[in-house]
Amino acid sequence: MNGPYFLSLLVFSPLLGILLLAFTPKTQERTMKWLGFLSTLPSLILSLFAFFQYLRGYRLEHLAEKRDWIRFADFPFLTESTFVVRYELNIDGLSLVMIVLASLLAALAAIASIHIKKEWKGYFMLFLLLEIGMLGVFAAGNMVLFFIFLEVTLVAMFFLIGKWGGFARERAAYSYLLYNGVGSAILLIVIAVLFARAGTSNMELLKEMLHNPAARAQLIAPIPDGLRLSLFIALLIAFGIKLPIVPFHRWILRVHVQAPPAVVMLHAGVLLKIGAYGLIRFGIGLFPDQFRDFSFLIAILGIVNLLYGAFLAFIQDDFKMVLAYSSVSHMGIVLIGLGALNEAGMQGAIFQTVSHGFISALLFLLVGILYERTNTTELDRLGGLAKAMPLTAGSLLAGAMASLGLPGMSGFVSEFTAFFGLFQTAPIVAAIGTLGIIMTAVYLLRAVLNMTFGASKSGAAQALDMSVTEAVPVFVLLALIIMVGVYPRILAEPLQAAIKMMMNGLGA
Amino acid sequence: MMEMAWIVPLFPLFSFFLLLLAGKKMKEASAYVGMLATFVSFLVASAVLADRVGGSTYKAEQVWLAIGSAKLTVGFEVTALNAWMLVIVSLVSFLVHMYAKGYMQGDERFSVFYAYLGLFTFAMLGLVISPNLLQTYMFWELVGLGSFLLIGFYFYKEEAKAAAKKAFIMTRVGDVGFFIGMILLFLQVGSFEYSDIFKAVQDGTLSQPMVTLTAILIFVGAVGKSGQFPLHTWLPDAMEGPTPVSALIHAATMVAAGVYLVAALFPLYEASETALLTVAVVGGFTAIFAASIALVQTDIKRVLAYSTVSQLGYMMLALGSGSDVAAIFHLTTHAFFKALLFLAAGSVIHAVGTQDIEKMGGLWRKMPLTAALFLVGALAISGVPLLSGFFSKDEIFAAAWMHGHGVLFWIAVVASFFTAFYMFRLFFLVFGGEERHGAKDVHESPAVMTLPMLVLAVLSVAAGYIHTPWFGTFLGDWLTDGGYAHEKTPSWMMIVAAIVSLLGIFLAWLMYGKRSLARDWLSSRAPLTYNVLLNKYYIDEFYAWTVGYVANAISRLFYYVDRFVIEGIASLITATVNAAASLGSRMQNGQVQTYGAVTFIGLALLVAILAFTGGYL
Amino acid sequence: MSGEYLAFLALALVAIIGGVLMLNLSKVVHMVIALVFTFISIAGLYVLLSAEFVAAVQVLIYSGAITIIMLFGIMLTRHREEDKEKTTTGGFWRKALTAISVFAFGAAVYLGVYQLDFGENAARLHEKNAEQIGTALYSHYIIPFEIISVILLVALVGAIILAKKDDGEAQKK
Amino acid sequence: MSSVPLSAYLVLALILFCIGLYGALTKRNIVVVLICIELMLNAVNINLVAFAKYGAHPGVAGQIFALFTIAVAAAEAAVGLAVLMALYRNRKTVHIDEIDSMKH
Repeated sequence: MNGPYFLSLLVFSPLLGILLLAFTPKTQERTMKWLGFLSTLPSLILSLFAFFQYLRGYRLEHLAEKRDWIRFADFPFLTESTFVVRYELNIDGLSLVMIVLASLLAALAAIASIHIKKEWKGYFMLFLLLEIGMLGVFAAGNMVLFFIFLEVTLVAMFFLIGKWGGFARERAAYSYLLYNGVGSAILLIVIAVLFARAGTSNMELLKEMLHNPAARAQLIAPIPDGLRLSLFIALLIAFGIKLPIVPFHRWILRVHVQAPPAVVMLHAGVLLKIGAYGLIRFGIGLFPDQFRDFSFLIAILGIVNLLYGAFLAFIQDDFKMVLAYSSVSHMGIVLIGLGALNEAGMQGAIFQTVSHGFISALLFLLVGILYERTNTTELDRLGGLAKAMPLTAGSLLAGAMASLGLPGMSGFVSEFTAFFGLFQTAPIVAAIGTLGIIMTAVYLLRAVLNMTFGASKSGAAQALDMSVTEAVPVFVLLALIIMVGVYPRILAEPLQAAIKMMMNGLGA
Repeated sequence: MMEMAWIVPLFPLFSFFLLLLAGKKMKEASAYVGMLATFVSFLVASAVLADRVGGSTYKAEQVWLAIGSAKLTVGFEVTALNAWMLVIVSLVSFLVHMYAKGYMQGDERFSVFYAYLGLFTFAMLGLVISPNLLQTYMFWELVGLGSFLLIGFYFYKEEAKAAAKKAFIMTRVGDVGFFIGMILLFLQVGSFEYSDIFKAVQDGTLSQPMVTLTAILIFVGAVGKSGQFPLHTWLPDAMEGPTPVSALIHAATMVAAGVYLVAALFPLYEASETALLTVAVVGGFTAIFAASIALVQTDIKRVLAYSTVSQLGYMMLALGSGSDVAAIFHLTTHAFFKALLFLAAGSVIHAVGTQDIEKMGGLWRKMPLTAALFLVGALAISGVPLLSGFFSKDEIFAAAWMHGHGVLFWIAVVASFFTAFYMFRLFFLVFGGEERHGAKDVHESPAVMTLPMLVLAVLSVAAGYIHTPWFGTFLGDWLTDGGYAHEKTPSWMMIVAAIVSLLGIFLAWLMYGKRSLARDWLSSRAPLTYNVLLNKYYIDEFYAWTVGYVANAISRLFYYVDRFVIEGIASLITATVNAAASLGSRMQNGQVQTYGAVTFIGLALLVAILAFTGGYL
Repeated sequence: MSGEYLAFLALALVAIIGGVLMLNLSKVVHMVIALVFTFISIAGLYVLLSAEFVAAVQVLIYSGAITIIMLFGIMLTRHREEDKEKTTTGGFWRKALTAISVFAFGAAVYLGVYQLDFGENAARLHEKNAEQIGTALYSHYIIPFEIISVILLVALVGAIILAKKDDGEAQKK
Repeated sequence: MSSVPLSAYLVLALILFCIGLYGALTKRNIVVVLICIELMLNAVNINLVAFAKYGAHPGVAGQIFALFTIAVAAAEAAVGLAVLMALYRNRKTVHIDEIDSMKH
């Protein structure tokens, strides 16, 4: 645990799987599926180990790694650490939670990948690459490294969508690449400006330099308020595309519909969360003053997301589209929590990222199982699934219930805490937002009941219920959702320190 | 025993999990699991009640979630009200479990049914021992889930699907009110605990407008769950569920949760005259409104459903009139006789295979026991003297009168007349007259079904005597810790009540028993009124045309915004890039000199900029 | 005004006039001839700059060899109806834009160089100039020198191969 | 001792370079374009030789580089002309704007 390579091992352990896969013959389907799944396990075990050690009081600072990597300038008048990009990994409670989420969902998505029909070799290699990217994003200790890992996920996702997706997969993949490419470009500009002016991209140091008057002297060039404001807005847009915030949400629809369900599990479950994570880490971490000024706007954006997604989900004909808009809607709750600008809101936002990770992964897992059997996810063509596939239908219903915030499941805790936070700062806005709670129930029940209840429709009548392999991830996810819902402290406690620090930054 | 009260809800929960996992294999044995679980719950609950009678309130809790400095707790509390509700819920639940064994015999999802019942019972028991609003809210929603699952039990029926969806969504609308009210209260008081809230109300920490606002918001939740106007439409539709479910959830327990909630928060309501008045008006209006619809319905369960709505209106009226004791009293008696009526109706449906009362008749001879039990229930609900309904209703009349709600009092009296009339209309149509159900072999239900009905019948008769002006107001004294001062009601009131209910019965007998009055008296004379009543005042249609239409319109609007405006802007950007690209490719004319010129112009520009901005130092 | 100044001014004037004429004459052969003046005056300038050897090479290679090659090139291609055709490419705008940017470039560079003076003067450069060059070339710059010779060889071979008629083509004709 | 200043040579080179550049970018005849390029190379040579005498580190290196440039220019002229011949044989033209087969 206290080895200096713990985090590197955690992040790069899927690399072993990629190597092994490279030497596996193309035709050995079973071997490759097993390899793909098994390669996700080391990071899962390591992250769970770290998680429970942390719960028992282990200090995560001991895990930090730091090595010189790229030195941009070597002037005698600059200090040793200026204009150096280090390979540095470190985590706190927040990133630990996200890492556990990512490694867990990766393992489950690997199981769900049994439905992949072709070119398993390339698929699993990219899949594991995607996992490295996701883990790296959350473990990165500086912005450059963060960006590099972010781009790794982008590339891996692009190919995963473009090659293994549905009928319109190329368009979806390009859509994904374009939107996220623009987002990344904006992010890169922000990183470049900060790096050029501060001489470092380490998040901790940056935070110090931006806020501590004593450390401000270390800046290479001053960062005036106007520039800070523009940097913050740029960050908001960059992560707003990833999250997505409403006008930038069109790409996620295509990705949700076209990408293979196992990949969407990771996409909706983890990749969207990078937006939230980035907003918290950089938006609040580096620019708390600007964030405070914008908090009301962010809350409004959250409400817009929530309602807009909900109303649109209400009239979709395809269950995948319903879920896509539901993702938009649920990310609104993250924004609501962040916009609340208090501990409750912050906690709600983080809870929502985790909870939505579980729930959307569960729902897409089920979509994958359904699609495998019925070849459609259109609401009009499905019906009465509860008869032929009671387990699947029941899990679908349970997933919908979790998603609409039924107490005892994780969705409620996050929804409640986020709204609880917003009611403290902006009661009227929050009251409007509660309309979203009703609409969520309306659209989810409409969609799920259409599929599971009613008379059996053709195609669904003879479908077999889920197999044991498929059931395992379903029940693991359900168990996690209920566990967080019943005993939220398991999530709240690791986050406490991180939230407190952020609130200190916000001056609240 | 009181510190063990938390264990009461766990038995049904255990039954739920057990049946969910192993129900397929247990088949009929599932019933025994469920029955055993609820019976043990009932025993423990009784012990808790016995303990509470002599003791004082017990409360235990622990931190559930810390949000900053605020600590949210979960736990349990045994107050007089809670202990009382525990017993009622577990008792009715046990009886329904028993009854369902006969009723659901042969259903292929038998064990699932029992699992759901277990879940519901767990949630309901959890609800009544919650010490704070948050926990109440959580169980409140879980109760809704149980109700939803059971209404949709016959999932392959389109009606069941629609009803389940409607039930969930309509109650959710109310829940949002509860949600907001709860959070607002916390922000003012700093705690979800009932005791802290009451303290704040007494201290005046809570400003008067805030009290009114939160009280009314929470009442919205109660309106949703208890099927009060205007959120009542789900409750009659909920009758799509199996009949035992209607008895347990949509008559005796869950729908009473709204009443329970208001009663549990009663000090809050007492502090605001406006909130009380709102509760009273909504209750009174619902009472007569639903009763009038029940007059003309032809589905046996729907009649009972509207009757439930109406009776819940009575309870709300009682609360609004400042008498929580009367409300709880009526809740208790209503739980017994309405459960009885539903079970009896279920017995009839089970035998005849239809719910249409036009197709029934003369069952008195075929099912004497069921008929007799139904009669007891009908007499009790009609408020015939000496049965439980008489006493509890009388208490409500008194409360309304003494609180100065003259109009509401008379409305309640008229509703009482309606109640007697529609109940006996039902009775005479179903059990009297000649047989109309064709050749189907109709026989009495098995003992496993009649036994619970018998118990309920006894309770329907006897429950009234725990709180009467004649023998003593035991319930009231106990619920208020001896501080109950029975208001001296005018003696004419009791007589009026008795006469009104007897009049209703008499009229029903004239119309449907003796047939000296034409049955189509109303439909022929006032077809408009009749149609309005038959179509439930067109409330459903109204919602479909307003709320449904608006929601759809907004969705469509957003759809077009999404499809054309946002996507349009995105396309515009890509089109611009494309245009720029094709312009650029036309510049690609293959002429080396052009390339050179462009390159050089660019260089010159850069050099010039550098030079003229002082780039040479 | 020393003699050196006068010489510089005269040579520079001739060079520039040669260049301008080159731009404005209409016959290609005249253009080449105009440029020969420029080359020769540049050789004169080299002498002023104490680079006698370079000046000699300039006369030999530019005024001699390259000019001759160019004339051969002109002779071997067809240039009959030149007088009627336009001699420049592109439209008015492109030419104007090019001219403007050439001026801008010139001005910008002029800003940089018009006062440039390092104050140094290699006084000994003219003493045994060829010997100095030879010594440096065969000692310090020997490798570039060899590489240059290879380049010349490659250019020789390449030019022959390029200019030779294709076999297939020759047979067809 | 007053001699011709460095900047005079540089300005002269600049003018010649500009003339060559303008010609290279606008002339239609490939031969003329080649000649213009030679002129630009010459302008550079003037600079080199001038710096050899008046530069920051005066010395014979500048002249040697001028020689190298001349050598390369000679090679370039030869190859360029060879290319011109080949082109002319195939396309029957020496006009640069008619040679655009590299179009997109």
